[in-house]
Amino acid sequence: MNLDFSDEQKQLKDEARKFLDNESTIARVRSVLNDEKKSFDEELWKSIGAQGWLGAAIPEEYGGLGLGYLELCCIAEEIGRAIAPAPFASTIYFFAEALLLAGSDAQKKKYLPQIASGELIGCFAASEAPGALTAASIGAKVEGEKLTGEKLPVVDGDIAQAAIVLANDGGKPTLFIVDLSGAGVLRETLNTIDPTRSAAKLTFSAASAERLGSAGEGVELVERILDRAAVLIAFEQVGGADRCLQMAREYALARYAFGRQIGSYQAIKHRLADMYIKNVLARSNAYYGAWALNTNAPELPIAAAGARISASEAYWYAAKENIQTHGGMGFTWEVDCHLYFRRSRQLALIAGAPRVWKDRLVSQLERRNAA
Amino acid sequence: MNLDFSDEQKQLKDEARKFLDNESTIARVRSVLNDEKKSFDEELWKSIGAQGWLGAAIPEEYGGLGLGYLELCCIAEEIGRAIAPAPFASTIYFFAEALLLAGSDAQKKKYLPQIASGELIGCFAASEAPGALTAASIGAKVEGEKLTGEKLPVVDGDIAQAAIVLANDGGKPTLFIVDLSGAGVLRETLNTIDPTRSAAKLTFSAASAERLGSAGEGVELVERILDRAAVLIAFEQVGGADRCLQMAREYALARYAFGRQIGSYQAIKHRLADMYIKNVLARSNAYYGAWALNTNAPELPIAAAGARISASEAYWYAAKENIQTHGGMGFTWEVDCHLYFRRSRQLALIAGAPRVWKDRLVSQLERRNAA
Amino acid sequence: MDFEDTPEEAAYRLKARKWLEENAPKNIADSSDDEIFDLQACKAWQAKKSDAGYAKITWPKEWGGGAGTTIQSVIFSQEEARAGVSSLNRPFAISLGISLPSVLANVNEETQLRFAKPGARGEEIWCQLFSEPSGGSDVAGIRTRAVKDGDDWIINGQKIWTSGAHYCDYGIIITRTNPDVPKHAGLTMFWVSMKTPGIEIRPIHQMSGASGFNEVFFTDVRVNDSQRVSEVNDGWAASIRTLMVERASVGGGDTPGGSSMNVYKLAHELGMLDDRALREKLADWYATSEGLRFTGMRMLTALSRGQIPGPEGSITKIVLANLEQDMTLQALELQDQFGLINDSRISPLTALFQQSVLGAPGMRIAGGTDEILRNVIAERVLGLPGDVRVDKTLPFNQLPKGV
Amino acid sequence: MDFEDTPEEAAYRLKARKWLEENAPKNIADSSDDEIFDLQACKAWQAKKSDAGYAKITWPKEWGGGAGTTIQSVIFSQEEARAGVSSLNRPFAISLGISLPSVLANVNEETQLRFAKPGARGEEIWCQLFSEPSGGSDVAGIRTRAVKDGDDWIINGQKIWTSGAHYCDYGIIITRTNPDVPKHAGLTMFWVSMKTPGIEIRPIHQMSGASGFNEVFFTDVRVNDSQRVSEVNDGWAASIRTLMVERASVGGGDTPGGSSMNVYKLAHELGMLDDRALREKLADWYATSEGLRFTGMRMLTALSRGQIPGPEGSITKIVLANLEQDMTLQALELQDQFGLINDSRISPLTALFQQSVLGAPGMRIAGGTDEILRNVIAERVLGLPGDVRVDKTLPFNQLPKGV
Repeated sequence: MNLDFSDEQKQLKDEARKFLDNESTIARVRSVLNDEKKSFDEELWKSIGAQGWLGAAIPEEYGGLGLGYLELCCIAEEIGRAIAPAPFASTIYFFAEALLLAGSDAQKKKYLPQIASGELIGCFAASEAPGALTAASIGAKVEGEKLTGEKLPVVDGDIAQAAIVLANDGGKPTLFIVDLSGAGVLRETLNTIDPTRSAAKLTFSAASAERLGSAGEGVELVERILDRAAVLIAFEQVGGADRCLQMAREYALARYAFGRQIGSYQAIKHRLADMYIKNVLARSNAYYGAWALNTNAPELPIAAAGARISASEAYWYAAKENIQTHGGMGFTWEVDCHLYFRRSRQLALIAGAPRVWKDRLVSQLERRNAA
Repeated sequence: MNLDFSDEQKQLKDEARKFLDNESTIARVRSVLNDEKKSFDEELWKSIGAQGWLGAAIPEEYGGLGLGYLELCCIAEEIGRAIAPAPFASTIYFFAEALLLAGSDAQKKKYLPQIASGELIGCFAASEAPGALTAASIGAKVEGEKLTGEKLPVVDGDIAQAAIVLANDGGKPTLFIVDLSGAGVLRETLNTIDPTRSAAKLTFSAASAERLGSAGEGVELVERILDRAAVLIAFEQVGGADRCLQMAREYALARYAFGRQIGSYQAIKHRLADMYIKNVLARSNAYYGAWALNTNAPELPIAAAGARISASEAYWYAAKENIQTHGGMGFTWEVDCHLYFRRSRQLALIAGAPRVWKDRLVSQLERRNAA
Repeated sequence: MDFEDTPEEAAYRLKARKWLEENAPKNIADSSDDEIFDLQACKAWQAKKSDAGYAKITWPKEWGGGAGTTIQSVIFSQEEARAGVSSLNRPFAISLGISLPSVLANVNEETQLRFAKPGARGEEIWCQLFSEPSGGSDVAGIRTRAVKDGDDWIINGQKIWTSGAHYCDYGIIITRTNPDVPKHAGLTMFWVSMKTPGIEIRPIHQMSGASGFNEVFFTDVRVNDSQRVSEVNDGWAASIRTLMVERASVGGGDTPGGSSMNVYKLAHELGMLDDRALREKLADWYATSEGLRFTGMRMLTALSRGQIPGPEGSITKIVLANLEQDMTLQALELQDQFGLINDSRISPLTALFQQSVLGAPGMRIAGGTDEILRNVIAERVLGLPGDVRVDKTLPFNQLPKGV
Repeated sequence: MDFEDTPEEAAYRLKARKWLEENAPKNIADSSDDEIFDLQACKAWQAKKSDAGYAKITWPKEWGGGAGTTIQSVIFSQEEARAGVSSLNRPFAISLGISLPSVLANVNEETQLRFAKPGARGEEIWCQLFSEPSGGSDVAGIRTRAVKDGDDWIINGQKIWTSGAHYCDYGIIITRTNPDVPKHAGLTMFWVSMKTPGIEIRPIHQMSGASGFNEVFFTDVRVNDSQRVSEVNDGWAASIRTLMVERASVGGGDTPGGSSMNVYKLAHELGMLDDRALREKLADWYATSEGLRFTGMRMLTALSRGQIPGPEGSITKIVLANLEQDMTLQALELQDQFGLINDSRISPLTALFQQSVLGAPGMRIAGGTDEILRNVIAERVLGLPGDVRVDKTLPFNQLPKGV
């Protein structure tokens, strides 16, 4: 039995934490929060690139470190704990994963080294409206390699150089790579619940689009990308939830009411115990997801759904009860609780809401039981 | 604004409580629990009849007191608080209500005075299997006034003299009155989660059946009967939930741990506060149901659903957390907590599970919003 | 049982409705934001109501009130809502609901006459200066000091969570006048003009973007002993009365289903009403909202019968706040990725719930946290024993203190 | 990461599997009821395992153990489950898991040698006599007295929640030997033969119908001072070690989804798997069950690496018990009126969940209540301060007492 990270991986995680403690400070997060024009922290992004993290799971032949997904999970947890204001998920979990899954060798050679080196920010543009993606629900279409249509919300769509876009090609949902600096691309930054992570509406008018994978394979590829992203996001969520528990614990020890530490009251301590319980469950499910992602196991869809459901629940509970534990100060702008609360919503929604994943999980159980 | 019982009604309730404190003692409840052959307490049933309660909402012309439904709600709450081991619900909320709703004058004259006087125990036999009632799902059928088929579970089916039965008449769901002492009726007592309230499987083989209401009206009548019964059962649930809170409170005051009353610990006191909150919500919803039942208001379906959902939730929470508050003794046979726990399940299931009522409620909202 | 007025109530309602039809301003800008109002318009309307006996209806005429009953006051509020002018009451909610009643209950007749009428007429608005950063739920943990100086007292310290401090004329403040005795024993209450030198007001920026609360700093603020509202060192008893007023509420929405129907409408618009998972939740929310509404009606019934309402109203805020948090979470989820977007041009429905999801955490805290409210229900309603208290006997300045 | 054995573990597993194939009894009656077993068959199997080093694998050979590691013990359990003979361990679970280890950890070598081997072989079974009616969660609130009488002690009092007392040969008991000092300071531990005159055993009838727990009454029960397991008045430290064993667990089901898949099967059979309300709940239950299973695997990973598992296992029981209560509630509801029926002939699926719904309340209490477990997590894992204690300084006989 070996359901844990290796000593080397744990060391990587410790280093990542220390690095982000210094580089992704709350002051930096707030500089993005408070500046409407700022969509991410460019300096942080550069320093993350300099660490080599962007290429952690990219094979060496495409300019990455080729470490593997377990290492990427370790980094993701720390990114989440630090609520880093950077397009890590969009570029790595979505854009790079899409290329690794479906890209031709030429496409991988073109884009992956740019990602690994930090030159390219990528994004993922599948959504147009709430609800399931089907040929009928997708309005965007490509004709003669020209893309027309709208996509929103596209996380990091306002800062990315390139996007993976889902569009109909002759009525068949297909993925495309689109250069966002090219002609026919209009970007509009959106206000979202988490201003420390940007999102945009992208409008394409005959923008050049390069097919990724086969025609008609688009929806299936999106599902597979989401499975992979869900595991990595679960680690970000676990990191964030852990940080909330830590904050609540520190405050419960430092704050006094009626002459006692508030952490000595059962109302507080039992809530923190419940946070701990949910966080342990989420972490254990995330570890299983990491194994499935790393081995590309057939169990990946079930493992990803379990990890996402469990981590979303844990982060929601930890984020809201961290505020509650902080009392009046908890819901002010100046105290940091709301930053995690916002991020918990952002992460729970960007790859599809938990309610959708619950359905996916049971569908997978039905498939397994039918087999 | 007048959403409360009158002083006279409150006085009736007080008297009912005192009466049941003496007549429906826990010893009596346990005598039914512990005796497999005993389906109800006959002496209690007789004394309830002698109080005139069975005819509370039956018009005087049919031998009742003609008081009205608000008075019946007051009695129901006390029946529920006392977890009375008697076929009150089956006979009054279901059998009598079915007759009042759909009976011909002759039918009312034949049965209602027998009910009011306590001579007749009635029951209601609609269910055959889990799930919605439709012409296709109903196996029982009547041909030439002869009923054939199975019904289960039928609450009080083993002790009732007559049943209201839902069966297909030429393929159309229709209600019938069946004399259970007649030929072609086989009764089998079932083990249930609450042995203080009996249930049976009824098998009919060409039993004589008298039509109640019009042919094809059966399912609609069942729904209307359920709406009315749901309000009255909600009062039983509110009474039971209140009793659980009272028990938990008394124990929390009397029991010491670590040198303090356990009621001084937030884990206990906040749970009891939550019980109180749910009980208040349930009571308020039940009052609205009482108004709608009493005035036969068009809001009755929504009011009944709200009352049933709220009261089922309150009783479940109060019953299970009453056990938890009692600690180790709480889950023993000798302490009374489990009697209320059992009854909470019985009442939540006999008129359709809360999940079904939640659906009904939203369907009613859709109907209202479409109008 | 019914939902009708008594004949007397019906007559009062008719009279009020008629008066409102003739006098109420039309086309009030309807903002759902409690912080948005036109102060001068509000004051003008309040004065007009006072002249007609409709401002602070339960107060005597000589105080600018209406010499009426609580139920009349409720009826008038309902009619104001019907006439679309409820938002004009916003600046006076705390002034007339909490602060001024606390003052008037504790001062002599001369002072009562000085302050009651201008308050009722909206000419003078009062704020409440109770909470402190280090206090929180432990309201008696007051650190703001008042030190005697001849006939005056000098106040130094900081108050927090003061609604409307920036437009208020007066405030009621609780201070520590003796730190050498246990904490409930060394408190004194004063009234203070918000224009007094040494008072500085800073708005608090909330996570929801709202900023109706303020911090109020006191630096050598001088008040005369005649401004003392309680006996020296006996301010706690007076403040307890105020807190009881604040924490009680006759509540629940006025429309069937309350805000659960907003989620219903969202689901309808999204074509998701067939989702049984949502239907079960909607039914729960609807039943809970209705439970609160009918609980409010039961309280009104007691008032209508001339009785004192029971303790059931104590459940309102905790239920509402948690319901709101649960509903808004699900409302965002229903919209999947679109739930992210906080932009009413692109997704008006989302933006509505986005605001609520950011506001709900504060609802669970402001005006009594969930935990304090459960304590109150358990102790005052159910009669359970209080927690072990280490702070009732030690002198205040010897109590352990944290952040 | 993987789920594989190390080469050493694989070799051990292979050997164990082979031994079980050759030696394990076939066709053990498979009852899901923990209280049903054939005591003689269990004892025979236990002795056979001991001879082969598979009984109490972590104990030394001279104690009848296997001189092995904890991970080997886990592997053997897995193989026993695979071979279908796990139920044969039932009578020894507490004896070898809690009672006897507590005794052996506190006695001299001679006594160790006297008791270890017969215990490991299942020839002598031990029960635990700790809980008392007035104690409950407050385990140290022991009222059973032991009074010195020459070389003997005379025990009077009542114990409760003793599993298997009726078939046990020995018990470990904690008694109060000095009521004039604070309660943790006056306790002493003994071992006692269950055949000693003055011991009376009465089964406790539970609401679920089960009766595996007993009350054990002590009337002038005489034990020799040589049966003392702790120093006089120093029994609390020894008992704490026992409780820690009892409350920890390496748990979670062994199959994906655990008992959530029973509800899945029920819904499948009822044709209700399309119900999205159920699907959301199923997904939550499945993810929670899996979270526990993987938490257990993380604990095993630590053991496999020769490390001490972290505190994560402390979440297992509270999560399982509440999950069970929630699932069984919903499972009954799914069946509508049929959920009432507790009759396996008519409704086999219902009867299964009926039993569980009646058993779940006990799961939340037995072996540490939800509340105590949350305290333990908060205080021991998160390092939060304990509650204010009024019982640590007062002499035991001056503490307020209730029912």
